[in-house]
Amino acid sequence: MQATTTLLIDGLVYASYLFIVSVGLTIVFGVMKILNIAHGGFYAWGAYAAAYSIGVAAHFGLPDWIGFIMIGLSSLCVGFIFGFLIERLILRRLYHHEEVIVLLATFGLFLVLEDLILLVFGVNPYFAYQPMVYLGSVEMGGISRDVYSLSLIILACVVAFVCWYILSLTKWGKILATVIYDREISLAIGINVTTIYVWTFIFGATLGALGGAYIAPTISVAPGISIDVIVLSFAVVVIGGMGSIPGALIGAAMVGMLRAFAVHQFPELELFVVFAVMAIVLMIRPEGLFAPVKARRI
Amino acid sequence: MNNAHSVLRIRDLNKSFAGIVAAKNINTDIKPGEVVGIIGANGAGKTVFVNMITGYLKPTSGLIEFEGRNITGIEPRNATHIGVSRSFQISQVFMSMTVMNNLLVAISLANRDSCSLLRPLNSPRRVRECERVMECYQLLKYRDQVAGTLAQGVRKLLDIAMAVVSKPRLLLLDEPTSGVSIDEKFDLMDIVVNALKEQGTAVLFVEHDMDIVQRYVDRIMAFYQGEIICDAPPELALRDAKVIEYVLGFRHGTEQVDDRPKEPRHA
Amino acid sequence: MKKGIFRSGALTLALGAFIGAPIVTTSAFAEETFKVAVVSFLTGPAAGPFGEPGRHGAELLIDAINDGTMPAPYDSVGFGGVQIEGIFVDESGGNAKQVAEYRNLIEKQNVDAVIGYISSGSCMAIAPVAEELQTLTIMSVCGTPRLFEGNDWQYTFRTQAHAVADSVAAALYIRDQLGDVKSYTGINQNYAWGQDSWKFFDIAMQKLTPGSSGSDSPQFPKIFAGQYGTEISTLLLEDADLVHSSFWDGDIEAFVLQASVRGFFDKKRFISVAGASAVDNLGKRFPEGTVVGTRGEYGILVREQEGELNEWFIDTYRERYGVYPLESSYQYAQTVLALKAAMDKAAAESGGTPNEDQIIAAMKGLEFQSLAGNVSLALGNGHQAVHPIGYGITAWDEESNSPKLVDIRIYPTHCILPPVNQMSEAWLEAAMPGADC
Amino acid sequence: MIIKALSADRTISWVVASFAILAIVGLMVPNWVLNGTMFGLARGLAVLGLLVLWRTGLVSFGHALYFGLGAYAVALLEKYTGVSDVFVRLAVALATAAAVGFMLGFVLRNHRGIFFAMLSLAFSMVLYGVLIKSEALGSTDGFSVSQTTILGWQPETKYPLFLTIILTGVVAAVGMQIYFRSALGHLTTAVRDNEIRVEYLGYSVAQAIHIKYVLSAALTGAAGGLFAMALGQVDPDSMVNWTVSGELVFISILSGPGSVAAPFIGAVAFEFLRTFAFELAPHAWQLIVGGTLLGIILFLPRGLWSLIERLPMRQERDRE
Repeated sequence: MQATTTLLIDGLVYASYLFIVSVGLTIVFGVMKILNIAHGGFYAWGAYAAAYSIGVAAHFGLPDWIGFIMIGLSSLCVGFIFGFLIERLILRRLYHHEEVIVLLATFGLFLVLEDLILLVFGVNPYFAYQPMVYLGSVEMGGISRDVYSLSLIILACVVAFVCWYILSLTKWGKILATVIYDREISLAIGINVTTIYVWTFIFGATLGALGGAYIAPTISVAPGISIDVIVLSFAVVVIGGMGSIPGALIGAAMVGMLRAFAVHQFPELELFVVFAVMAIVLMIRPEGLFAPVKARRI
Repeated sequence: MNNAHSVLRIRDLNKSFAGIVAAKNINTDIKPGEVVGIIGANGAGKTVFVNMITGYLKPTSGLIEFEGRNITGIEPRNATHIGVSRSFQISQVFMSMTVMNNLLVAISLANRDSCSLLRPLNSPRRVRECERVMECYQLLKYRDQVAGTLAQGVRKLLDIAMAVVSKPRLLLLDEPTSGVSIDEKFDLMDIVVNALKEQGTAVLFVEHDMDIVQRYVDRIMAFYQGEIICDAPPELALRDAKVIEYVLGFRHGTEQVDDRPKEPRHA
Repeated sequence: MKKGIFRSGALTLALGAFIGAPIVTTSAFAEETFKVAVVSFLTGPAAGPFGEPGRHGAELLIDAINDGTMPAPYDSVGFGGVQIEGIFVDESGGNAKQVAEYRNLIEKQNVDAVIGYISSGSCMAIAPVAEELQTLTIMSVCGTPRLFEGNDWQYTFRTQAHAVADSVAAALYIRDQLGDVKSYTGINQNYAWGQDSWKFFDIAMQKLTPGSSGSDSPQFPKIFAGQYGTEISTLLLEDADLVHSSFWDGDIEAFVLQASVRGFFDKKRFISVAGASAVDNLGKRFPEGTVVGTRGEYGILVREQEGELNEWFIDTYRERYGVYPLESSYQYAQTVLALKAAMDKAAAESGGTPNEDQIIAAMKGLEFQSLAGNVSLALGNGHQAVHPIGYGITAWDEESNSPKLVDIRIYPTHCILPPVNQMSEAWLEAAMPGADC
Repeated sequence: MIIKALSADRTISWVVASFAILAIVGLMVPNWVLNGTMFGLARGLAVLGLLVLWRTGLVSFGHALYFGLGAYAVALLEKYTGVSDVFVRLAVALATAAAVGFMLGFVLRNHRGIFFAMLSLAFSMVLYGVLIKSEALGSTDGFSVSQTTILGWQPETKYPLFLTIILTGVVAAVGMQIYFRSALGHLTTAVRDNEIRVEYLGYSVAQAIHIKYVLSAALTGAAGGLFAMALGQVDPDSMVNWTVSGELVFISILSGPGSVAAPFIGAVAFEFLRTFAFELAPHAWQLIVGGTLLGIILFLPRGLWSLIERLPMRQERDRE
């Protein structure tokens, strides 16, 4: 019983983390049809910016809770600056290319973002534990948990709610739905697709940066942190269905639970299960478990 | 084998998509060398009919026999093997290859000698055959032009030429003149029909332009809501009351306005 | 000296135009200096806690010896009279990249010897290539005993005792200092070092504290995984009193931070075999009462120890880099000292500038004084070092506002390592004959 | 007769001649150049494998699977049977990759575009997940690969291995050139251009893709095996992780699809570029690679080879 509870909570925490990281990826794919490897770069930049600014805040003796503001500010800055620049300067020139070629372009971007981190932040790891320490721990299911990790679940819920709200209940959501459905039709009926793309990409980038920034206090922020993350979030997005937000939710839950189960029961299968599930889903239902099936036009 | 005189024999063919009936109790026979025109308004089930014969769609029920052999639900490539070919409403050619290479690929596949690895695609024998086809379809002057840069009419011709190199006994042409300018339409059809007459191929073609239909077909099948409402020689069919009401409407005699997209969206 | 079939003739064909220029430049080979590549992690999670301090340790000693400013017995100028030119190379990027880089160092950059290497993975991968390219290579930090057991390398040496010593010393310390451990589990990285550390620790515990029982499901996360939430949960769920870990690099710091927030260290005794760097780097965040080792007489363990060499090292290091030398600083410095001792010896014997064979001959079975203790290359046919290893318990020194180790115990070599010509695992399984400690 | 027919093809004679020159140059260069060239040519072979798929319009983002399989086949063969003969090693690497490719081909032949890329990625990450976590397969460390022997003879230098790689490269390049110009080979472009038409011409697209996939897997597996022999080490992060797949795709974009020689030129250029970049700017290496990738996609969509094609002596039809 205790083991089950622990497993569930571990899985949920990890799933929340994965959801926050991958939801931006899925939104960008849904709207712009770009499977964005550079999302990993946003994640890493978010983590570094947060760790750095939290460190600076601590250096000046500011209280620990300032860290949360730093996390928010870092993800917004990274998301807006990189999201805007990359969409405007690079992706815009690539919209007429095949999806796979754009995927490769984002791989190039990913590499560039990785090395920019080395050049800007150096090679040494950063620690930004203040927010995690600030929230302390709580007894759950017989073992103690850090509240910070549990707060990931809440953050994931907030992110999911915001996405749902924007897409379902606002004018923006309706416009987005049209753009997702057919780019040319949206252009024809006077929707400014260019603006939509910029904002979508900034939104996605901000979410990626938020994932990195929020996780930063619990890890040592070091070069290369995004290499494993990006491929895991690919798995999440692909399992749920590329472009589907509920899909990302389910995908994250599946991967999170599977991984927690594996670590507890069969540690050597930890990575294997995730990608095996990804492969199986792609074999059976390439569009993912939750993507709407589109008829192929000929 | 009492139907040996029919190339194609169709009995009680039905097709429905999620409750919408696209083909309903279709019965017909096509004789060798016969040229049959299929007419009907958009959505009448013409293309569905063609797609079923060549195996792109599987009928819900019914029988399709080709030269006495049941080909219901056959794979398109197997249909080609046994002698049923087709062209497309939107020409399906290899856009990045030259006209010559388009035809060479088609010829090598038709001759089923594509597995010979040592022989280059443009082996002298294939090239000779290819040139003969190009001459026949008046494509020689476009020989080294990339297909993507061809004018609509030429591309249509190439599309049809590629379909006939396998020397089919039955050829289905889905709107051979759609997207072709008015002046080119008759030239195109002249080339095609003359070429096919030589081979004695039975042709089934979907067409909107009644002038074309009248001029080239032996027989007309008129479709309405998935059903054949008339199956008769052109002079009779075009005077048929149902055909006039449901197919020709008041537009008979005027130019067709084709409102469908000319090009696939994502070619 | 190098084995390339090499002619600076007309290389204008095909590739020639592309790579011709550098070939000509590398042909100018200077004999006066001895070129030594120092390999350590300069990027990635291991750079801060291990790579950079290690590099600094080597750099400091090479400079001091070249200038002749070290205290006795290393006060002579140069290495056997030769100046060493150190070039510093990154160890990150995986074993395959390291092997490629190693070949490049020897064959392109004409390096005379290579020292360093922190990860056991790198060491295992490099040794066969060192043999193939016949280049003196001295490992500084890596710990897997497999390096010399079952292999008879001619060109590879290691100035650091291997994981068996760390593990046995850990078990001895637990027996002597903690006494009451009934059960234990572990979290170790999923490669040679982590796997070996746990295996030997487990056997040593069974032999030394027969009343205790080891876990059958210890955790082996991937190296540099960075997030240990789920692993911490599993460890907390286990009944074990004590958790063993051979984590090093950024992983130990991340683990300690994540675990301490969850009160892990209040519930479990924790023994960290190689985590001393984190004690300095995390300061007050590192939990007090943790058993910590430095894999030798290095770093925080000997910070208060007297002795001319040690004091000189700590002072000069702090003066130059502004921080205390960490364990890897000592380990890399120790390798430089071994090279100095061997080259001096070889120079004395040959009466001139020693060549590679003479240095290797002098290196075999070498005994030398390190910064805070003595080291002898006694195992592995004279290629593998033995030296004492100590553990202590972390505490906070209010006075100096810095961490320190208390209850330090240092175990002599015969207690923690098998005698010559015995395989570690067999020796451990036989309850460590000859080690009455 | 056959030889005469083959030598009539200009690409083939050029490829054979350049590799022959390279084999002679190999006798005269220092070891590091020999090594770099071996790594480059081995990678080039893998990229040639990707090129087969690329001409069909498919981009595999998981070819590290076959590269890694080839490399690990060599390492495990030695570990469990002690065999170190170059031909056995090469054959085992190639066969392992081809066999796995054949099985996975049944699934992958039904996928296109981004789904093909993602499914390949998933398969390669499954192998990565298995390797990284299992001690018997070396986990993160991998294995050392001992020096290669040739029919029981242990050569003193790397040159015989270099020659083997050259020979494999020549055979593969010439074989692929013959394949590409055959009717079956032109089907690659045909399938990319229009699958429906291929089906209606009477050929199974799935089968065509399957054949190409197995070919591609076999080439990449052989490449992995040769690479492991040249390097003397295998490990999951530098042979199986997704970044390796990305690197291979990067080289194929760099080289361009224009010729069977392009992958080798691209890969060798990449290898030496990397060697120098690591020395000069170790922290900006990925920046250079990533920037180049972007630049090529934006400004040189048909790769380095298109620069060669533009030379006045090679004025061929070029549609872009």
